[in-house]
Amino acid sequence: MTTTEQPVLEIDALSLAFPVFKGRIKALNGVSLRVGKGEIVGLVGESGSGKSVTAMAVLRLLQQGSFQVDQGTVNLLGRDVFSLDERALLAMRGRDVAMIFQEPMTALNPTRKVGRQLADVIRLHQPVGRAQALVQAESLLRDMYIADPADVLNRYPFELSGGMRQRIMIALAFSCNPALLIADEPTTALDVTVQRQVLLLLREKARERGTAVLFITHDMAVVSQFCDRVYVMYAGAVMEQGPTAALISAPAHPYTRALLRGLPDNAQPGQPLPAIPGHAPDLSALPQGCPFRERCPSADQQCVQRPPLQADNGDGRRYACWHPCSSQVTFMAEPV
Amino acid sequence: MSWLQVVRKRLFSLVLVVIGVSIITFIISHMIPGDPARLIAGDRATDEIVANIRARLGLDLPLYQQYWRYLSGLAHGDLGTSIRTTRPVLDDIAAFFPATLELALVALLLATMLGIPLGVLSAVYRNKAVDQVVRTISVTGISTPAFWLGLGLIVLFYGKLGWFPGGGRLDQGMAPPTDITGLYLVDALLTWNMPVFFNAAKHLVLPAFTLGFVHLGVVARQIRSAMLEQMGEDYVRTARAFGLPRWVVVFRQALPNALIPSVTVLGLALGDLLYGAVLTETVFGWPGMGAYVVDSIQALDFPAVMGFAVVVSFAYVLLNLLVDLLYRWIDPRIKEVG
Amino acid sequence: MSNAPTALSLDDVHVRFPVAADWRGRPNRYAHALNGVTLNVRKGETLGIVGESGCGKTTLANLLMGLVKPTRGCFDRGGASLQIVFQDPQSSLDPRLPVWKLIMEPVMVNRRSGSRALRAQAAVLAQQVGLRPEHLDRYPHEFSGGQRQRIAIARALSAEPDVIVLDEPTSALDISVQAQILNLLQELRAERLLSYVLISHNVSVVRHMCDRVAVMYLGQIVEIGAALDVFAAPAHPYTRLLLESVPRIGAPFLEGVPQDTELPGNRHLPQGCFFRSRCPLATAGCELPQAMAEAGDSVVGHKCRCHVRCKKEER
Amino acid sequence: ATPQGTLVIGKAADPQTLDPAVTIDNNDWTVTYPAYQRLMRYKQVDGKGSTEVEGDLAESWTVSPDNLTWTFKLRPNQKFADGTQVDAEAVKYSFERLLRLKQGPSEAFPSTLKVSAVDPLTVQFKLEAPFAPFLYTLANDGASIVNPKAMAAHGDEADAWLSSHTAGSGPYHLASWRKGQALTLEQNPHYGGTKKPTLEKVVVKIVPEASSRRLQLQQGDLDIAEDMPVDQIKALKNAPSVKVREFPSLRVTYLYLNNKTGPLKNADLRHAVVNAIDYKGIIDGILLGQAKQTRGPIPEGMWGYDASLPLPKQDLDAAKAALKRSGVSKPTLLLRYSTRDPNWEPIALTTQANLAAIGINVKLEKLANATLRDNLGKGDFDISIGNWSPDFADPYMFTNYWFDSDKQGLAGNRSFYSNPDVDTWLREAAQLADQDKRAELYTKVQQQVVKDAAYVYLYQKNYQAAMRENVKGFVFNPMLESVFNVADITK
Amino acid sequence: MPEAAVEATGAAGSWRHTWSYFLYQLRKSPLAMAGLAIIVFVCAAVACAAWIAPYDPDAINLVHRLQPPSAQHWFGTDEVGRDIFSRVLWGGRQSVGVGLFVAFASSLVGSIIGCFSGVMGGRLDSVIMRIMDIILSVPSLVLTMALAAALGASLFNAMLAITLVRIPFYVRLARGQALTLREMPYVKAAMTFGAGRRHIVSWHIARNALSPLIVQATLDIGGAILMAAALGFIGLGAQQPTAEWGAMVATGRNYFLDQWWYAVFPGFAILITAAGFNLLGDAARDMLDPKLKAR
Ligand SMILES: Nc1ncnc2c1ncn2[C@@H]1O[C@H](COP(=O)(O)OP(=O)(O)OP(=O)(O)O)[C@@H](O)[C@H]1O
Ligand SMILES: Nc1ncnc2c1ncn2[C@@H]1O[C@H](COP(=O)(O)OP(=O)(O)OP(=O)(O)O)[C@@H](O)[C@H]1O
Ligand SMILES: [Mg+2]
Ligand SMILES: [Mg+2]
Repeated sequence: MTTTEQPVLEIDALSLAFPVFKGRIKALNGVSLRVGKGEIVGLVGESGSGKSVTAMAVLRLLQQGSFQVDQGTVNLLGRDVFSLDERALLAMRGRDVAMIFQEPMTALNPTRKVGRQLADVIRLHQPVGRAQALVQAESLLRDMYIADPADVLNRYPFELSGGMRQRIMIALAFSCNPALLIADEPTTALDVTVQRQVLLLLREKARERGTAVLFITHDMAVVSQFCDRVYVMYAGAVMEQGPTAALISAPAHPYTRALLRGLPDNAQPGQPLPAIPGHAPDLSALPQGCPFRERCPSADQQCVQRPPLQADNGDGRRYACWHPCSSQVTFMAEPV
Repeated sequence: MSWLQVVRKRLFSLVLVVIGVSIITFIISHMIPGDPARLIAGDRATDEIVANIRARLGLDLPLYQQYWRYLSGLAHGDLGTSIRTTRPVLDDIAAFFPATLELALVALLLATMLGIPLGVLSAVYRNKAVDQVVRTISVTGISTPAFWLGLGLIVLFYGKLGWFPGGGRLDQGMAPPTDITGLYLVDALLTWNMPVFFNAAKHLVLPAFTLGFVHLGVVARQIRSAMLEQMGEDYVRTARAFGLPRWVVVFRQALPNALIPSVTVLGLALGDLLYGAVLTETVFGWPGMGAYVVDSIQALDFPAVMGFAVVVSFAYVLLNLLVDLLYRWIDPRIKEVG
Repeated sequence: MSNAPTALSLDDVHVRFPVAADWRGRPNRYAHALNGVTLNVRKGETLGIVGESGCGKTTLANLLMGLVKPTRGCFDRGGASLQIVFQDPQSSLDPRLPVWKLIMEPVMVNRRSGSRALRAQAAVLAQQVGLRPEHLDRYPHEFSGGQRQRIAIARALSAEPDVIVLDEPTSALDISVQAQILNLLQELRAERLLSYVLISHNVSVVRHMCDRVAVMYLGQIVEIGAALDVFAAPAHPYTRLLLESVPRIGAPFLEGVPQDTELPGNRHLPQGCFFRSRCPLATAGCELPQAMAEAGDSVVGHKCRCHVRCKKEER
Repeated sequence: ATPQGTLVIGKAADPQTLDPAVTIDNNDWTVTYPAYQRLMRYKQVDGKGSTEVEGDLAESWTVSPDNLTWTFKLRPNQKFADGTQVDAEAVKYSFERLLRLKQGPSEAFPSTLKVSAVDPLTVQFKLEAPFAPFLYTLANDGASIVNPKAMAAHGDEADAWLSSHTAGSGPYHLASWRKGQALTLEQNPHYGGTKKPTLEKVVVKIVPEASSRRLQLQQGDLDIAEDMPVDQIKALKNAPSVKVREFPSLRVTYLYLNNKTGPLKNADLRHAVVNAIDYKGIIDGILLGQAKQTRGPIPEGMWGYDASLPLPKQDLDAAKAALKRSGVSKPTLLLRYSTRDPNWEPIALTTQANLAAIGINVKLEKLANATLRDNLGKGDFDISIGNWSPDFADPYMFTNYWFDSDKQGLAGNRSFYSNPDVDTWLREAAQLADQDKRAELYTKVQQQVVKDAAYVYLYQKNYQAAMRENVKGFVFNPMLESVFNVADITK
Repeated sequence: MPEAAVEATGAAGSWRHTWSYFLYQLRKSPLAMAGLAIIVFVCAAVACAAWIAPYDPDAINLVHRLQPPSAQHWFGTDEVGRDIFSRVLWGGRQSVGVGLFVAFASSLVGSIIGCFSGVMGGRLDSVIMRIMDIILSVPSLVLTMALAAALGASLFNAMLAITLVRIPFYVRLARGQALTLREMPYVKAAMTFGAGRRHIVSWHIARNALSPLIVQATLDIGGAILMAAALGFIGLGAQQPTAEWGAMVATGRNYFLDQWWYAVFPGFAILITAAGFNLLGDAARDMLDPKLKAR
């Protein structure tokens, strides 16, 4: 991965909060992230760590007035998202950047036929007539390995299975050949057998068209099999980043490490799992310094100071920790 | 369920409701103290005359027999004879109903045409000045006593300004249009009688506004909350994420879906309008069922009151059926259930 | 373990739900949620049940808890007392009750003893599941998901059950909390000699926790056996497909051609083997209903529902 | 503005029924009276209505010496609206129908009345007992002559049909009735009366709100506004192009005191009430002076009126004294009323306040009119308010009805007054033909009942009609409130 | 659901929490504040009528009838010379009282029936619901009028009539709540403990169904005031000399052309009061409805 090239997406030290009843929820606390051209980047983290907020911030989809940006910038294809005007932003959405969401059930308009929804988006960004748009939509669906696209176009979303709906969302996303696709937990609601098919599809199409993907999930295993590079988030901040294989096989941040060790896949059946004590911090009352401090086995005085996202030597990895783990932990899958 | 089954189920419950309504109104109207026979007979009537009248009306029979007579009449579409006017109740209602219906429909039209955009605006600009203004209007509508508003409008627009007529459905000397539906506006259009159309429309303005204003509040409130709900849905986020402009999202995506739950509410509200007309009618001297039923209650005219209740309940259930069918038609999801 | 006494047994249990009715309200279409489940739960064991969405796992749990009645077949509780922990800790706790009442609810339903004694008991339970005494008077919304699940577990424990049914106990939780809860469950089982019926679609969790597993497909158990045997050598083609699809850390990148996969519906049950339409091994004989039989690897207690993969038994 | 040749009368409510044998309501008579003719009619004297009667359909009549047989000669060439001749059979038919239906109006006629057609233009009535006011009752709306042919055309439905149509020989007939909106009367082309009416059409427009009626009158959308409250009248008096006409009427307003049950059984307590009422305040304050105080039961303008009776007036000392005499301490009286007449409520409030001043507590109860009637009939009240206007021009209406112990209750004696002497005098007067002798008896009756404080006599209200200035020829007849002599009116 | 989201709905938790959340929301919404201010103002004025009112509301004075508003009579006088300002103040007791009573009584009775029906289910449930359907399909104003007429004209009877007519709404609402709650996992859980209906209703359903019912009741107060006024307007309601807003407007309408103040002031009082309760109810509903929560 060359870093000299202009990245598709670059988020720099983004901090963002939601003012609510009794205080502010600091959802993002200095997130920095970049997605290069054609790259598949994973964003993992536990629930509430700010993954979706990051994604939504990129497209400025958060409800206006409900949030405050404290600092940082989002740079999309070389343009500053927060200073774009409404029209330019609308033009970018869907054409340059597409997004798919977790719940395929609700992400499509329940009372509009699939074909019309696809045509709506196609016509929005391309100067074609409705009939032409429907033809495009049909071939798009065929591309997504949907057996009977003409029939599917004529159906309502609720008449389709979850996997099918997610394929349609993917078709929608690729309809204008975007440079970046943000996929917010696209397979969490799906069954494993279906998930596998959807992931295969997503990967194939992204590679085929050179689309960069920001893939959000909380499933480490999916990341390990799907992404080129990975960012690990915790409490609204990036804890660690790096190429997938390296990061998974030798996590530097205690949090990443603990997370991986706590997975039942990596443990002896029946034996206690090395769990992380405690629970995620309250975002409206974040402690000083490293947010993981209170649950970290190697925390000490220095951790009251917030660690910067520092570079490791050479292999493109960075982590935000004063006391990174050095030892190599190898996670191996048992043979099936 | 196919729509045929829905219809069948509804018709079945229609019978139940009509019987139930007739029982309730029968009991209540017979609880009202006072002797209608004496009322007809007049001040100085002798007991003999009163007894004679009572016998003619069947009021001397035991209650259950009276009810049975009523019910068997009902089965033949006979609502009995009005005590007060000595005419068949059905005829009386047929004479008054179109006026009420016309008023209610125009008010409904007014309320929805204004209420929907207001509700949408209010939802889109939630908690902004627009929202506050719309909500103030809608709360004022809901909280205004219709009879009071009507009085004020008459004094202002008829008494002081003379812009609108002060009552009735048509000017004196203007012949009503050929009776096709009983709705003057529709009949005038059908017979292409423009002077009558405009005159009837002019007469409708004040009462329809009075009635519609209250309803407007209900509509705007309902649309606002349905819109807010829809705008929070994921598909709206999807639409925005793919670059659909805000107003396209609002009107093409969210509004149709917000209308679906609102249809039920608004359909039921038409029922409310029908009897909400009662007060408005008294104020405007609108020749509808409102004044008729108020007078009937005061005169202990049981058959008339019961007839009114039965007819309106009937209309109400029928309306519900229509709303149900409409609902199935506009919401593709319904068909899937089952 | 394999010869421990039976705590619960189900014999050819069917459950169907009416989903549509005619105008007189008589049901005329059904969802066939369970279609002949035969199962034993032994004392002290952890039985895992895996399967994809809609295959009837929750229905099975509800059946065990007596929330639904079998439409056919019989279910023998054999005197064991059961408790359940639900998937979503948020909605399985009444938001308007304080923690100690939540925990003691199963007891208070049946017995009116002094609230002080109950509170004391609640404090003990809370401590066992890792809650602090000052939590007792708080309300569920003040807790994190993991803590709520602890409350739910404490509640299940308060009635001192023999068997706890765990319906996806960790799938609403974060990975970092999942481990805590799984550990807690393990500890409690050791302490209290409990049996668990662990229902999950997460194969790793089942593999980690269970002695035996049953794989469900469309309301039937298609394979059952000791966890090691089933995971190491899945017999039924469906089990294989399932295990292959599970993403795993350290495994190579996904490969293959995406296909249009459809899960079967349960409104109209297929003829013969339920898996036939998706099965790579489908051959003649699959159009007949399949019976459970010893799997081909001759391990005791490893059975599956596939005539291709089973030892031919003379019937 | 209203069209030339059309008179538009604004009324508060639709008629209930137009069947003259059924209606007892002046509100209905507005339509029925001009649509039918009767044997007798009220006279006009010097352009003023009078309570005396003259022949209408009857050209002449004779009565047998025993006052039992009345024979009428009909005027020839009188025709119903469909052109049919009015003959003796029609008269017979109408009266037999009236007596057969036995509805309210039949009450004015002896139930044993026999009618026979002697020849086409001669009709004979036979009474079983002498009935002094008989001739007068024939001018009553109930005595309208109905077209038997028109009725026959509707077979079994005839009675129902007649409730919304007219079948008479009067100057006008009902052309259309839009319920709740308007009734249109058109000229009877065959009308055989002496004077041809000039108005082509009479429209009775239903405008329930008094203020709307007033506005419409002011704007010229109505020619006559009926049934206006005093305050609106007062305002209309200053309105341009509107003329308010006032006439002394025979409609009296009075309080019923329950003589039979409850605290007011005690005559002294009744006297206390009579003396406590602020008569002047009621007339000036509530009626704005548009009424005349009455002295006793028979109002001024009706023969038999006794000008020598003292005018009742508020005398709190006398009232307190009477209260003391009664020996009742702190009585509580139930005053029931309805809002049939808008003045009743203020009167009730005034009464309550007046009686409170002498230490009598009054509880007010406003009822639906129908319910109030029921209570009146049962004597279930202490005080109530009523209006009374005569059906025929005879003091009988005010005396026999009010005081005969046979007529207790709704029939007329609403105070449940009972005095054997008074009964004797009243019954004697009803049988006599000699008016002077009757007047004498009625004076005796009046003096006695005032002494007994049977009722509280309040006032006779002026009849007020507000009309456009260009409406000419209106003559008010005290017997015919709400009836307009449309045949004579021009505009 | 992450904690923050729970907090944002305020739908869960202790009453104290709900209350403080309510106040927080109130402060954010000017309309809700206006509603609260109106209610406080009206209630205070009405409660202190005895001290504020310059005249005896029932004292008649035929000489000073129908006086326009002036320094002596702020709102003028009526047709028997009573002070309208005093009568509006005292009349509020009836009107506001009716509103509160009706909302309280109908929601209480309706919820009990509804919960019962929903929890029992089966035959009984369908019978109850059928009856409610029937009552609902009778025109409510007519039913109220007829009932009030049948019971006899008095404010109490009018109140009773309105209450009776409104009960089915609450039955439906409460039954819906009961049915929803019955499906909640925590109720399912209670069933697995062998909990009986009594336990389930008293522990889970009653507590959780309360908030939406309270919101509905608040919204209804305004409606009940209007309904009572309408009855007073038709002449079924408070008895003279007791002041009541609707009846005042009814009498006042006879004088509307020349003595506008007679009908205007009591009518305005109805409007303002009903609006106050509607605004507050709206605010309460908005914040309790999780579907409307900020996203
Ligand atoms: N509109 C909002 N108002 C208030 N708080 C919000 C809002 N949106 C998100 N948050 C809060 O911001 C934090 C981060 O939320 P986010 O949705 O990004 O989490 P996530 O990492 O996507 O979690 P999950 O895996 O559950 O989707 C959470 O604590 C959430 O409650
Ligand atoms: N009450 C019910 N009425 C109708 N159908 C039902 C009902 N409960 C369950 N079902 C149906 O039964 C089938 C099995 O449902 P169940 O909830 O047991 O699946 P599951 O395996 O728990 O799925 P998941 O993994 O999604 O929780 C589903 O198809 C569902 O639609
Ligand atoms: Mg998320
Ligand atoms: Mg489940």
